[in-house]
Amino acid sequence: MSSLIWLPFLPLLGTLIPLITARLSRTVCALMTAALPALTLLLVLSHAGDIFQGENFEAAIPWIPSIGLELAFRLDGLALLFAILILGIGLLVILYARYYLSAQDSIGKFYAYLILFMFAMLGVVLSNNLIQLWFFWELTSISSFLLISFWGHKTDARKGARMALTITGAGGLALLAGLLILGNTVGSFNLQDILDSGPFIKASANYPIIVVLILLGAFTKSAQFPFHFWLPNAMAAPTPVSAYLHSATMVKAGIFLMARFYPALADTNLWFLIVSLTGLATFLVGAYHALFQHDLKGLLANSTISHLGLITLLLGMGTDLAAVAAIFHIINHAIFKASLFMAAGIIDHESGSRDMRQLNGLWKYMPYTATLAMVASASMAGVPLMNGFLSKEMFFTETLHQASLGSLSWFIPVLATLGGVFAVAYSTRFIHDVFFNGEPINLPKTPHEPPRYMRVPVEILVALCLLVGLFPSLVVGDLLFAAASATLNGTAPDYSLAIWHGFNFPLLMSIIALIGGLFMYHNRTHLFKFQAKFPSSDPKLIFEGIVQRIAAQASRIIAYTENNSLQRYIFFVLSLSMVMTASSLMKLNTTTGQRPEIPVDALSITCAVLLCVSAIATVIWHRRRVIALITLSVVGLIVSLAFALFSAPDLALTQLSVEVVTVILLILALFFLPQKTPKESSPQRVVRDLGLASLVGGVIGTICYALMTRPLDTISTFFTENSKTGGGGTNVVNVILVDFRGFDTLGEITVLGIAALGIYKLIARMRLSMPSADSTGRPWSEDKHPILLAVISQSLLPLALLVSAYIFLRGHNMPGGGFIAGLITAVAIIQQYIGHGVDWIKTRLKLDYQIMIGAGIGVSTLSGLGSWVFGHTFLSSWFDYFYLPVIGKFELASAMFFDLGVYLTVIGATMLILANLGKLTTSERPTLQEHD
Amino acid sequence: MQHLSIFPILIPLLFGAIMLLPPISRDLNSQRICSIIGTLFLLISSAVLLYQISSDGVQVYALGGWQPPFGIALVADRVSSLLVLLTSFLAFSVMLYAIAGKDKGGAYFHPLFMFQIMGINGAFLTGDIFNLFVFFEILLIASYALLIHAGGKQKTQAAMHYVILNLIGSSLFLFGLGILYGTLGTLNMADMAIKVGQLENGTATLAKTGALLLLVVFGLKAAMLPMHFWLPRTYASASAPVAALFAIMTKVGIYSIFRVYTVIFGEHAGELENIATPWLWPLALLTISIGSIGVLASPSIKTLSANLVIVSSGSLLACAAINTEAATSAALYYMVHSTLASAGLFLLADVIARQRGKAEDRIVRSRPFIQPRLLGFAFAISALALVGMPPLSGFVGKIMILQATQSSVQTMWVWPLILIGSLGALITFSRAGTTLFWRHNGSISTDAEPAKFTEILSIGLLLFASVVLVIFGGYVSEFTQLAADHLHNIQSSAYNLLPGVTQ
Amino acid sequence: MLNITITIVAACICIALILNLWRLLIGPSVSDRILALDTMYINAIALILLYGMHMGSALYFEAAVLIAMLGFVSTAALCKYLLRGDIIE
Amino acid sequence: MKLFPMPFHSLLLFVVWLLLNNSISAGHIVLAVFFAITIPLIVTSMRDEHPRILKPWLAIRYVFMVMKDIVIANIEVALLIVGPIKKLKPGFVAVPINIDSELGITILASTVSLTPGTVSAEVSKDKAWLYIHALHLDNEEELVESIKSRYEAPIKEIFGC
Amino acid sequence: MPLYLEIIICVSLLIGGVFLLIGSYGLARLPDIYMRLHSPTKASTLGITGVLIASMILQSHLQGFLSIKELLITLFLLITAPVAANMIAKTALHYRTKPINETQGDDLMEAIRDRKSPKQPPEA
Amino acid sequence: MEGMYAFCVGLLTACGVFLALRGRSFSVVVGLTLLSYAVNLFLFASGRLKLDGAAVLGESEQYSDPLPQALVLTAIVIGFAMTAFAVILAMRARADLGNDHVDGAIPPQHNDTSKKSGGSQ
Ligand code: NA
Ligand code: NA
Repeated sequence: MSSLIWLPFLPLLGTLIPLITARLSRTVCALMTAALPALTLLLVLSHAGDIFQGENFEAAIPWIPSIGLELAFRLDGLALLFAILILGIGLLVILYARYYLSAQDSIGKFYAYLILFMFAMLGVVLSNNLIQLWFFWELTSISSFLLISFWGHKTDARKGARMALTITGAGGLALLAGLLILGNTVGSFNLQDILDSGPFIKASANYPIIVVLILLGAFTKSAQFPFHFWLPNAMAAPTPVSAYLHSATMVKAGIFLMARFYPALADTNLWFLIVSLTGLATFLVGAYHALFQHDLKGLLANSTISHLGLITLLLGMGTDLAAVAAIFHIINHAIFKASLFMAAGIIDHESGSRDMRQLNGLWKYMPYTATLAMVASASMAGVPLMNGFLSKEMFFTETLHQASLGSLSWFIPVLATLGGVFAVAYSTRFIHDVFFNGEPINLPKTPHEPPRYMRVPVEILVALCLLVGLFPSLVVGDLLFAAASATLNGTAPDYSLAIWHGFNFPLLMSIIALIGGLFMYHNRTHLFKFQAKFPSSDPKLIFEGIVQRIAAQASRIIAYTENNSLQRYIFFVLSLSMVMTASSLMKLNTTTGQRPEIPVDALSITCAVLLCVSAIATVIWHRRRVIALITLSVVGLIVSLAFALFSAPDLALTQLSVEVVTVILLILALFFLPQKTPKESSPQRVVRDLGLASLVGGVIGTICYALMTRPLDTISTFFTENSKTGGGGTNVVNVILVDFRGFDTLGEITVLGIAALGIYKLIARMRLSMPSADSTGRPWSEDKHPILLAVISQSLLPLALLVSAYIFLRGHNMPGGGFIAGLITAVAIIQQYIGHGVDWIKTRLKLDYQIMIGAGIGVSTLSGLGSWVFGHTFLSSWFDYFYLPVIGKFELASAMFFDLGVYLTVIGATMLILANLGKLTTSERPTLQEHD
Repeated sequence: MQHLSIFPILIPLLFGAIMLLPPISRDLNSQRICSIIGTLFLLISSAVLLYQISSDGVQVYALGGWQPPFGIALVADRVSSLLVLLTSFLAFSVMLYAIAGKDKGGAYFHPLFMFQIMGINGAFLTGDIFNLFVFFEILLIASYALLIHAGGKQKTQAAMHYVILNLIGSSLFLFGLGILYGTLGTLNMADMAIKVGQLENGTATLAKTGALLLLVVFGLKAAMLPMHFWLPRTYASASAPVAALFAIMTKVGIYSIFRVYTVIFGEHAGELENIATPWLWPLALLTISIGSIGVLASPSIKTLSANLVIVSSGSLLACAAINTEAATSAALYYMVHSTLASAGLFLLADVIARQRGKAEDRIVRSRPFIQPRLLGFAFAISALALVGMPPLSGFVGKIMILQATQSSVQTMWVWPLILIGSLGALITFSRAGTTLFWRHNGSISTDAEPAKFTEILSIGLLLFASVVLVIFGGYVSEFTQLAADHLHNIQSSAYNLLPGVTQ
Repeated sequence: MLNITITIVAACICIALILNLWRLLIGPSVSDRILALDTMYINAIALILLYGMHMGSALYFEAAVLIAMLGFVSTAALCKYLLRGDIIE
Repeated sequence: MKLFPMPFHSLLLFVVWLLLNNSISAGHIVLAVFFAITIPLIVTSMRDEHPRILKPWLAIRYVFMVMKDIVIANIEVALLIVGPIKKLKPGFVAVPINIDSELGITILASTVSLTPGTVSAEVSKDKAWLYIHALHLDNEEELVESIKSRYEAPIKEIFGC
Repeated sequence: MPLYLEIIICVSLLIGGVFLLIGSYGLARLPDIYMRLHSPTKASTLGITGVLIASMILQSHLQGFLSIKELLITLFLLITAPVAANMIAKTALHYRTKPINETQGDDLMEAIRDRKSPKQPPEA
Repeated sequence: MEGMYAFCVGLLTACGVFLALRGRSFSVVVGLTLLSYAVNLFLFASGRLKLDGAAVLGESEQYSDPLPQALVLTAIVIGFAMTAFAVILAMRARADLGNDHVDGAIPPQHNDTSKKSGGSQ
């Protein structure tokens, strides 16, 4: 039945209507807004007949199978009941809100939120899929947050909304967990499957956790003790919201959930203990608190809590009749509580206050409203002939019938009666304290009757209170039966909706409640004094306090861990890596492998000594920066020698040229950084760092040794075999670089280019003060450009360029290549900068280094793209031998163009960095006169 | 088209290079046009690639015509092409934001942006582990340069930590690579997967140390505890489009973990089977925890988003630790979702900051907004997405992760952490939202700038993606499921990726 | 004979390098250390040439050229730093 | 623009290229010519004006003389170093010079550094004095005189300045 | 290899090695920076030339044709060594590094440092 | 030889790490440079050591593994780019933050903190 799919979405379509029509008159807006819910209600009702016959409607389309989510709806008795409540009361609230909201309030926004909520709520009750149920469940939390915080400029509204969202959100997460476990246990997320596997679920080991998690969801939503405190604080919402959410719909979602899963989860001891006792506690706590509220809505909110507890208690009992009673009370409570909230809203609206200490004797000003309120209130108190009486009577009956607590079972009816006493007392207070009890005190407005149509919703609801109270079977009999049957996943038991069952215990309990309640109200001053002895605690403040304390604690943890100390961060990274590697390295039995080792000779020992001593010297002298640089250069030199020694001439060349540029960069930096490093590491810190450093060094050294002494079979023979034939070069390393793995090289020059761009950005806005003296406080020499250096630098340039051309051209066959050539050229140009300075160069050398980078990367890429023309993949190389008269045979290869790109990029990048760095200081620098 | 799988790398590279050349390099407007065209091309080609992959299967692109394992090969499979498409979409959306003005304040924004994309796409596509290192470095160096874009003390300071930590990371990466090459003798990941199963005793132990070093490196990129410290400051201080682009950077680390530890050191690795799991598991959980604590402690929206990135990293690492098809599928979905959602929030935070005067994006009372409804709506949407509440994509990802846990031990740890983490995010977002949008003093700030059209479009695109991910969640999760299946079975079919060797 | 000579000369250069290191370590002035480094470059050139002779290979010549060229740049830059602080001004 | 702005350099480059490649094949001669032309063209803008070599033969003779001196100087210095240090009498000497061009001064200073026991330490601002340090200074005037006659005079003659 | 060639190579190598050693020995032994400057600039230059000549001859022999590219290194060193020495001397003077007491003309040092003519009295 | 080589690599690593753990940017950069030397040597060694085996066809009889050499070349270049960036960033940090501490602020003197932490331990 596909129309069912559309059922909840009809109101959703309607969320836009109020936003669009809000600019028209408020009445038009309200009417237009009401149209779709009304249509939906009609659609729902059109199915009522069939459902009363025992039929269920289901429809589903697949959505996200991997999480068990299906778009699945079901319309059965329980869903029907709730749908009618949601849509019916929703329509009344739309009408009511039209008058309640002031001109400043954005009615369009309000209706939009309201309809959104209606959609979410319909989704919950119509769901036939667990995940989908949760989906809509969470939507109700969100939309109710928006509604509660409708007056967001008020602190109470913000805090109340946040609290509601937090509590219900937390419950929602628990619910999700519960539903997922439930679904996984049953193997299906289809609701019907779940309902049909009740015995299986109850027998499963997961049952307790499922029950607890799902109930957490239900209890938080339905404001059950001890999560009840959010509800009174949600009263910061506009009253139509309270009338809707906090009487008939959202708070009933938890109840709905328990009813929905009743066949699957209920009727076990665990269920009874948790649900009934929670319900009972909630029932009493709510009733007790209701009496002491001075705020009208506060009273109603607590009374709602109490009634929700009552329903929960019924659902917990696990008997079929109790379930029927619960369903019946859901209906009745929705009707009388919605009307009471609306009445309270009218009083607030027309008198400007909700404080019962100010509100007195309103009967004189608004007798009609007072009458309506009195009827509804009587229903809340459980006065005979009202609907509330009927279900309360059933409740008392059920409390008498249960025996799960064994010999302590008598507790329940006694406490139920006590709750009834309180209910009568606070209902009486609602009437007497507001409409009688003397004259109003300091009301902001003179009270009067509300506009005609604002009263209509109340009238309808109050009429229903009476109608249901007088003709229960006629008015709600079918609906109740269908809903109860659906709840029980079968057929509801026989029950009687008669007004009069004769004199019996439940009636006695009602009478005790009535008399006791009136008595209690009469002597309320004593009770109030008693209550005043307890320190009043605002749950809102406590809640905010807890949240803030959590946040503060979190901040403290974060401040402690993220203490912005790089040293610590590095320490962690290295420690972690050492813990990981060292732990697995310990399983290595022998470090030495089978591969024969090369004998040691004096030359290599000398190099090793040089390397080690200068490395250690670098560490020891790291605070004397220039000297550290000199020793660092030695290390670099020896590393290059090592590469040369172990048959890697290309590496030696590269390392040498990179080394020089690095040192030049470091020297440049040295000038702008402080000239000295203070001694600031504590001895403990030094020891700690030395420990870690030795560990890292030891581990790396060990691994290195273990690797080198083990034989290895690599893919490299392929490269030596194909270097000449496939790549056209005899220098295998270079052929790998520009051909076999040219893509790496393309990436590498890109890195270099990007680094240059990044450095340019760093330099662009750098404002550095230049030191006027060196580390010893000595003023700098006045000789900017020593003659010899200047002249010799010039002479070296052409030679250096020639060498770089040489290195470039031979690269493919002999050690060399574009990168080294580029660095040599760059160093030669740098030498000119050192010898002559920036100004001198600026007028003589007009190279745009940025273009060189772009062109270099471009040339390399294009040389790779060329192969596409021939249908080969990117970077496929091409080479051939040509013959020219006079010159003879020579080779041309695409790799050369690739290398040319490398060459250009390297020069561009290096020069972009160094030349710009040089420009930093071309302006005048402070001079210090020497004092001796 | 045969070259399609290299387009996601070449397009940004060429566009980046072109933007360094005159006349485009001289004019910001033409760079903007160039960037938009470039990212649009990228988006289209990535989408076509994804389509092609899902109909024709894996594409191996042998660069230079050298068959793997000898040459470098790009491997475009469902996983990589999905992430490339994600990157491309992110790039396009973020670029829309950037061209509204955030690309000013420093040179080379556009080329750097392109190079960054190139690095990310390359890292996703490459099938060669050393090439992965190269692309890591490309994306890192580009991110360094982008991080300091528009200048400022915080940026410099954050960059200092970020750069140095990553330099250490790169060193460890090379150590790890050296060990792996020194034991396996090859660099192609499929080839490594084959060879790793043949290792014995000492050599296997050595290879393990290399693999674990790589785990540290990837963990550092992925902000795995205790290496996450750099992230909040770095992301919070970066300029908005950069931070939004960074949303995918941690995912590169995660992706590499998935690649390396399911493909190479996965179920068929003999002695080295699933070596990462014992480490990943506790660290992932701790990462979720510290991220959630960070979320609760966040003083500003940008920090909040940054901490959410940590949480998502933790969740993804947990998936990697679970190491099943379902978990990988969940991770892929979650990756797409969290990248887009957090990118959206980073951008939104910038718009918010610009309208609130001195309060910027801090969660304190401030002047009212010029565009309260628009921003409020966008904020609510991104909050829902990031908290993981319906109706936005976060909840799907979250449920997929929860459903992916296998044993009761896993469930016992992951579920509470993820759910409590969500609650923390919910609390923080509700505090932030109510404070930002409802607690006002004074009048609208005089220097407040309204969000420009392309900025709104950009944020809108990113957030709308979240909706699309839910509406078409069935298709997406089916795709991620297939992708995950493929990833977990590469090792057994590695020879298919190696035309250069015979079995 | 050649091999023995090469060994002797290599020993000479090794001792020379150690002596350079000695000077580099004890200084006392920075100029001394720079001088030591510069001398080390020269010895390194000799060492590389010698190694090439030993191996009978011409592949190492370029490394020697590069040290000759670049070592000077490095020395000059260090001295310039000591004199002027700023080497590219 | 002249084809050979720096003829001496062009020649040098031509020779060095062939030297580097150890080849006088046609291909390399073409390349050598190519570089001998292009590199000076590139570099010429990066040069200050320097005096031309007016007497090339004298220059060649000078080079050989210096080379001979270098060998002698080295042996002398080596003996001084190995010998008893206490006997060394180092000293600073100011040599008055009379060369206008910077190139000339540089060549003189370099020569001085390369030859007998002397190192050029500094050139005075007014370029009238070359300060040298001698490892073993027996007779100051003699040293100054020998530098002036043996090196400065030919340099002045070669460059005509 | 013909014996005469081998002898020439060995001799020049030995000369080179000895001079390199002496150069470095002087560097380590001589008492002040100004004196130390002499030894690498001279002895080492000759030493390296010896090695280069040996290398030239040997490589020419091995390659089968005249290989004199080592001359390039000599050229570089001859050009750069004096400048390097000059620069180092300048730094030593700049830092007012003390020469040994026996040094003659050390009254010139201030003038040298400030690049003045020797007759000018130093400024106050 | 392998043992000595490995020792040198380990020592360089240790020195690099120690310096990288210092507080001033210059020391850290020097440390990273040392570390990158170690890394390059290590990576190079993964192809095993070989004397007289330059991977130039026709120049030797047995070739050393050319692949790690190519990798090291790439690593050197990338390392250079990264170091350069770090150096300039250090300068920029000095310019922006007024000091050269890697954390952008000079931590309070150790004497104070040690007393405090000493008390709490
Ligand atoms: Na009253
Ligand atoms: Na400068």
